[in-house]
Amino acid sequence: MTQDGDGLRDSSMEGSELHRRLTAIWSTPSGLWGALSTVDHKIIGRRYVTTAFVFLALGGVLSLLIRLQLAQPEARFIGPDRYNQIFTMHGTNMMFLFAVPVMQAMAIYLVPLMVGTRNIAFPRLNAFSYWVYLAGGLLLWIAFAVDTGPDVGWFAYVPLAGPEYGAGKRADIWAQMITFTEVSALAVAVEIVVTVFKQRAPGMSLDRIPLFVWSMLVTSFLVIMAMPAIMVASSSLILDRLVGTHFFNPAEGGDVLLWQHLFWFFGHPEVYIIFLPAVGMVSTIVATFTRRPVFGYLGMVMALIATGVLAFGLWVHHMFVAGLPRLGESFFTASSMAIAVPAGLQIFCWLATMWAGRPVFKTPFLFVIGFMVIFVIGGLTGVMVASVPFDTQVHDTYFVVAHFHYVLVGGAVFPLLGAVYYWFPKFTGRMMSETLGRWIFGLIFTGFNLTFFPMHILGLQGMPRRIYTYQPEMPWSGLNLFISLSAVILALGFLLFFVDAIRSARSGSLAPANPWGARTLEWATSSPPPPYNFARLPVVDRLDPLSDDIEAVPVASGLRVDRRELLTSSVVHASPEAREASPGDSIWPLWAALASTLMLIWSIFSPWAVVWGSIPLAITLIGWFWPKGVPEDEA
Amino acid sequence: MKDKVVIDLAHLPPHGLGTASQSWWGTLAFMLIEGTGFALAIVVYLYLMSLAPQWPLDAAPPDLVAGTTLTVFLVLSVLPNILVNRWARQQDLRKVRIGLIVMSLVGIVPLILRAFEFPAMHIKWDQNAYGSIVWVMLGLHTTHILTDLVETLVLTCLMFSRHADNPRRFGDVNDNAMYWNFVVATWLPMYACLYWVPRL
Amino acid sequence: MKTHRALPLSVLVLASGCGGYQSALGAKGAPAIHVEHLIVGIVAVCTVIWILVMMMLVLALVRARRSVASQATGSEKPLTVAVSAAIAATVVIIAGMTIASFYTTRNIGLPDSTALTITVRGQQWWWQVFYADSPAGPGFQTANEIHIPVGRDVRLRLESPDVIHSFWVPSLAGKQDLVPGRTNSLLLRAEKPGVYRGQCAEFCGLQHSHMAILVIAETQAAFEGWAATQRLDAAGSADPDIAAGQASFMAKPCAACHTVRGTPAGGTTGPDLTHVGGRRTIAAGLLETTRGSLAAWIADPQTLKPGNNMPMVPLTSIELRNISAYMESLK
Amino acid sequence: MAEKVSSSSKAVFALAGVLFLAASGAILGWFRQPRELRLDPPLSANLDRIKLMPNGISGSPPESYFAIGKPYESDAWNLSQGKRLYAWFGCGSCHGDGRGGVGPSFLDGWWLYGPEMVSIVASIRDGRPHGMPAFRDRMTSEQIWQLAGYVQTIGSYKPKVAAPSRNDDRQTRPAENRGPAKILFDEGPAGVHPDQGPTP
Repeated sequence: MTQDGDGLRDSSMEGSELHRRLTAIWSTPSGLWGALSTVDHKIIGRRYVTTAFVFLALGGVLSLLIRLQLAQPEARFIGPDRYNQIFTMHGTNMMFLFAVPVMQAMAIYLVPLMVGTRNIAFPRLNAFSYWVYLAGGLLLWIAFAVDTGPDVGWFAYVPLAGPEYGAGKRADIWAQMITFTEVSALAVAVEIVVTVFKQRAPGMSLDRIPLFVWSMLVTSFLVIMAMPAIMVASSSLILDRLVGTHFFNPAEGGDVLLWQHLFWFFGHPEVYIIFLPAVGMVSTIVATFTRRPVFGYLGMVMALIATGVLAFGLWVHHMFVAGLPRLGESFFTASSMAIAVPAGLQIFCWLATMWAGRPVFKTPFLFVIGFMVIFVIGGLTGVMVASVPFDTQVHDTYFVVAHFHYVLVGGAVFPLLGAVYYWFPKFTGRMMSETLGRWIFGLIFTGFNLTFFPMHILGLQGMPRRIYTYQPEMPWSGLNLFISLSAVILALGFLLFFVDAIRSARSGSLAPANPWGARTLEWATSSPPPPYNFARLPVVDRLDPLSDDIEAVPVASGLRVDRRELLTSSVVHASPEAREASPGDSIWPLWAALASTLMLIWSIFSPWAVVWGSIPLAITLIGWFWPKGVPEDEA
Repeated sequence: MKDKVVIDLAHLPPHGLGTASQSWWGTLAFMLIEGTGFALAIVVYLYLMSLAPQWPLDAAPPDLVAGTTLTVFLVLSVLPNILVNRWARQQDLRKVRIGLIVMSLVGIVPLILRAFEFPAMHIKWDQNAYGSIVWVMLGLHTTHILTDLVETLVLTCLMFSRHADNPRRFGDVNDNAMYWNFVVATWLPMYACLYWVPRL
Repeated sequence: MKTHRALPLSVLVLASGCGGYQSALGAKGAPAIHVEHLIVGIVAVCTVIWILVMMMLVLALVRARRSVASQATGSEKPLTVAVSAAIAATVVIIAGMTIASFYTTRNIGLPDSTALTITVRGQQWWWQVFYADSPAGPGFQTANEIHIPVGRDVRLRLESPDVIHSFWVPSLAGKQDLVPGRTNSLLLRAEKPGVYRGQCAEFCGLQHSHMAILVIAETQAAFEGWAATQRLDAAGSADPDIAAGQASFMAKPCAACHTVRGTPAGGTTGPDLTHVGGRRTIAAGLLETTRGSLAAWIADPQTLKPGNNMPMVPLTSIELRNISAYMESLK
Repeated sequence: MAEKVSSSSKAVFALAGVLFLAASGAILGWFRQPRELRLDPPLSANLDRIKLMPNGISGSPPESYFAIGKPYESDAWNLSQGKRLYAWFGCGSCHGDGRGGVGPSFLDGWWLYGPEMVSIVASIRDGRPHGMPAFRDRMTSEQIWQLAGYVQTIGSYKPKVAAPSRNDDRQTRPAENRGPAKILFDEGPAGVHPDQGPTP
C-alpha cells in the first residue's frame, strides 16, 4: 500500500541541505498572518505559558488587594461587593486561567520534544485551544474590569450563584468562562494523550518514557475524566438561570448539594491535574541535578497512576459539613488519607535519589528543595482536613486557605518556577540569571512561609474564609497585619522573577543545546529547537537516552522532506508503524475559536445562540477539515 | 551531539490506518470525554430520582412508541454503518459513496423521531427537575446525532470531490462510522433510563 | 530552615495560648473538646513526621555533597529497604489517624434524645432562632442570640430559607451547614457558663463577614428565667420619649418588616424585635446594644453593613432618638 | 502549506477580528452592572419628586433619575431586589404571581394607569382606587422604585437582559427573564387596549 514512493526523502541528505529543506517546510512565516495561523507546538506552547503567567501576575495583584483590605479590622478600602468579585476572580483566575493552562502549556512545549517527535498530535486543535483559552480569559477579565465580575466564589455554590440570588450576568460569565477553559483543556488533553501514545520515538517503550511525560499522560486522563463533570455542572447552572430548569431548586425536585457533588467530582481531581505535572517536573529536575536517574522509576509511575485513580474517590471530603451521612463520610476520610501513600512514596523516592546522587545546587534545584519543605506541610495538613471531626473545625476557615496554598503554591508553583529556570534556555535559547535566581528563591520561599503559615493559626482561632473584613474585637488583627506585610516580600520575589524572565529572554547569556547535562530528548536538539525539532528523529534504547556514555545519538532516516512528516509508533513498544503527515499552518482554528466565542458569549443572553451560533461554528469547522490539496492532506 | 543513523523508515506507509492513525485515537479520546458526559447525565438522573418522593415527578411515564421506534432504528442503522466501515477499509470508493448517502439518510430519520420524543415525556424542562433532566438528556443526545449527521454529509460531499480517492479519506470514513456506533451505543443506557426506569 | 522547623510546634503553643471566645482551641463544649484532642494529637504526629522528613532531606543533601565518590559503589538495596519501610510507616500512621478520626466522629454525634431542641434559620445576614413550645410555656422567636442551659445536650435544627450558611461556634462544636431544602442537626453542649461567639462559615453573599451569633450558656435557673422573659410580650412604657418612639416605629416602614409582640408591628422579613434591647448585640453581632449604636444603625444601616436588607429610612433626629429609646427599652 | 490568501483579504480578516473584539468589549461595557448599595439620601429624597399628570397617569421622573442612568429599569441588582420586595410586602396576595387575583394582572397587556415607571411608582406610593393600598409609610422611596421597576419588568413584552431569573420556589409561570407576558399573554374577549399599554 506504499504506492507513493515518490516523495523526497532525507535518507542521503547532507546536514545543511536537510536543515534548509526541513526549515522551508516546517517554519512559521513571519508577520501577523503567520502568527495567527501557526500550528507549531513550540510557538503555541510559549504563547500559552506567557499568557498563563500574565494571568498569574494579574491574580497576584488581586491577592495584594485582598491583603490590603484585610490588613486592619473593618477597613473601608474595598467594599463587600468589589471584594467578593476580587476573591472570586483570584480563585477562578488562578485555577482556571493559570494553574491548569500553565501545566498543559509546559506539556505542549515539552512533551513532543521529550518523546522525540516534530509536532504535537492535532496541531490545529492545539492552535484552536489557545485561542479559546485566551477568549475565556479575556471574557472574565473584561467583565471584571467593567464591574460585572463573578462574585460567587470560585466554586460558585448554588443557590448563591443560582437564578434567585445571583442577580445579573455575573455568575453566567463565570460559568461560561468555565466552558471556554474546559474546551481548551480537554482539547490539549486529547493532544497529549495521542502524542504520547502514538508519536513516541522508535524504541521508547512504556518503561522508557520520561517521568514528566508519564505525569502529563496521567494528568491528561484526569482532565478527560474530570472536566465533563464541571461542564455538566456549569451548563446546568446556566440553564437554571437562563431558561428556568430546576436542577438546583429544592422546591421542584432539584437539589442544592447536587451542584457540590458535580463540582467536587471535578474539583478534587483538579488539584491533581495541577499537582501531577509538578511531580513530573520535580522528578526531571531532581534527576538532572543529582546526576542520576530518579530512584524507583516503576514505583513513581505506579504512584502517578494510583494518585490519578484515587483522585476520583475523594470529592466528598469537601462536603464534610454539608450534612451527608456520617458513615459515608468515614469512607471518604479513609480514601483521602490513603492518597498520602502514593504521595509519600514519591517524596521518599526523591529523598532516596538525593541521598544516592551528587546534588548540584542550581536555582531549579533550590526550588525543588523549597517544594519539598512546603509541600510536605501541605500534604500533612491535607491529612488533617481529611479527618471529618478535624474538618468540622477548620473547613472554610483560613486554615484551609493556608492548606491549599501550601499544596498549590508549594506543590505546583515552586516546581513550576524551578521548571521555568530549568527549561528557559530550551524555550528561548538564553539562560536566566543564577544570581537573581537565588535571590528570587530566597524571597519567594521566605515570603511564602511568612504569609501563609500564620493563616493556619488564624483558622484555628476561628477566622472564616471569604470575609471582606472582621471586627476589631476579634483577636486576628495582629496576624493579619503581619501576613499583609509578608505578602509584600512574596510579591517582591515574584516581581523580581518577572524582571529576570523578561531581561533574560532579551539579553541573557546564550545557552548551549544541553546546559545542565540533562538526559532527556529535548536536550538532544538545539536551544531553542528548530521548527522541525529534530533533523532526524531520535531512536531510544534506554530510559535516559542522553546518558554520559553516549557518543552519538542513534537516529532514524527515511522521512520525506517535501511535506510535514513525522512518525507514528505502537502504543506499548513504540515500534514504527507509519510515516504520518502533520497538518500545516492554518487560519481556520482561529476562525473556529472566534465562532465558538461568539456562540458561547451569546448563549449567556439567549438560548437561541446555541442554534444560530452553531451555524458559523459549523462553517468554520468544515473549512478547517476540508482538504486543501496540499501534500499533508493526502496519503 | 553527533547523529548515527540506526534505522531507515522509508518502507513505512505514508499514512497509518485504524489504530496506527492518530485520528482513530483522537476519536476514541473524544468518545471517552462525551461518554463521561453521558454517564454523568445518567448519574444526575438517578440522583434526582433517589431524592424524589415519587418518580417521575408530577408526570406520567413517557410514552414508549417514539423512543422505542428510534431505538430499534438506531440499532438497525449499525448494519449499514458496519458495511460502510468495511468498504472504507477495502478503499472501495463506489461502495463507500453509496454507503455514505445511505448513512446520511439514516442520520436524518432519528431527528424526525426525536421530535416526537420530547412531547412523549409529558413534561417541559421548566416544570420540575425531572423535566429538566429528561430534556437535557434528550437534547444532549440529539446534538450528537446532529453532529454526526453533519459530519456524514460533509464526508459524503468530500467523497464526491477530487480529494476522495485517498487512504486518509477512507480513514476518516472509518472514524465517522466508529463515532456513529458510539452515538448508538450511548443511546441504549439513556433509553433504558428515560423509558424504563420510571416504570420500575 | 531552623525557624521553619520550629513553626509547627509554635502553632500549638501560640494558638492554644489565645483560645478566645471564638476559637477551636480552648474548647468549652464536649464536642469541641473531643475535636480539640484530635487536632492536638494529629498536629503533634504530623509535626514529628515533618521534622523527620526534613532531617532526611538535609542529611541527604549534606551527605551527598561530602562524599562525592561514595555513590557509585553503593547498591540500591538499602535504599529500597528504607523507602519500603517509610511507606509501611506511612500506612500505619494514616491508619491510626483514620481510626482516631472515626472514634471522634462517633463521640460528637447526636445522642438519641436531647434536653432541648432549637431551630436556627440562617438568613442573609442574620440568624433567626425558634424555641419550641415546652411544658414551661409556649415557644418564642429571637435572633442572633441563643441561650442554652450549661451541661445539657442541645440539638440544633439547622435550616435555611435562602442560601447556604454554616453554623459555627468553634468553642462549642464544629460547624454544620444550613442547606436550603434540607434540615441538618448539630449537637451543642457547653461545659462552662459563658458567652461563645460564632459566625457564618459558608460564603453567603455581601455581608457574610457580619453574620455572627452568640451562644450564651448559663445555669438551668438563669436559662429558664431568660426563657420566661422572652415569652412575654413587649412591655409598654410611660416614658414620653419611648411612647413617641413606639408611635413612630408603627407609623414608619419599620413595622412592615419587624415584629414586636404585643403591638401592631407584625412584619416577618426582619428579626423579631420584641426583646431586642435585652440582646447583647444588634445587626448579627455588628455592634453592642446601646442606645447610641441602635441610633447609628437605624440612621444608616447601609454604611455600617453595606448591602444588607434593611433600608435607610428617612427620619428626623427626634424620631430617630425616640425610636432608639424605644428599641433600647424592649428588654 | 496553508491556503493562499491575498494580502487585501488578510487585511479584511484582521479588521473583522479587531471589530469582533471591539464589539465584544462594547457589549460587555453595555452590560456593566455596578451595584449601588447605598443611595445618597439627597438622591433618594429627590426620587420622590415625580411629576404626574392631573389624572395620576403618566408624567415624568425627576431629572436626577436620568442622571444616575435609570437604574431601576435596567440594573439587575435593583430588579432582583424589587422581586424580593414583591414577596416581602405581600404583593402576591392580591396580584398573584403577576397574573392578578383580587388585584389586576400585570401580564395581560393592560396597564390601568399606563406602563411608565412614574405611574407604577405613584400607584405603589399613593395607592389607587378599588383597593390598592398606599405603601408610602411602609416602604422607602428607593424600595418603591425598585419594586416599580420589577413590576414593569414582569409585564414587559420584550424580556430585559437584566430581568430576574426564576426563584427557588414552586414554578407557577416562566421567570421574568423569559418574558412571561409574551409567553402567557391572553388577549381575552375584550381585546387589547392600544391606548393604554404595549401590544405584544
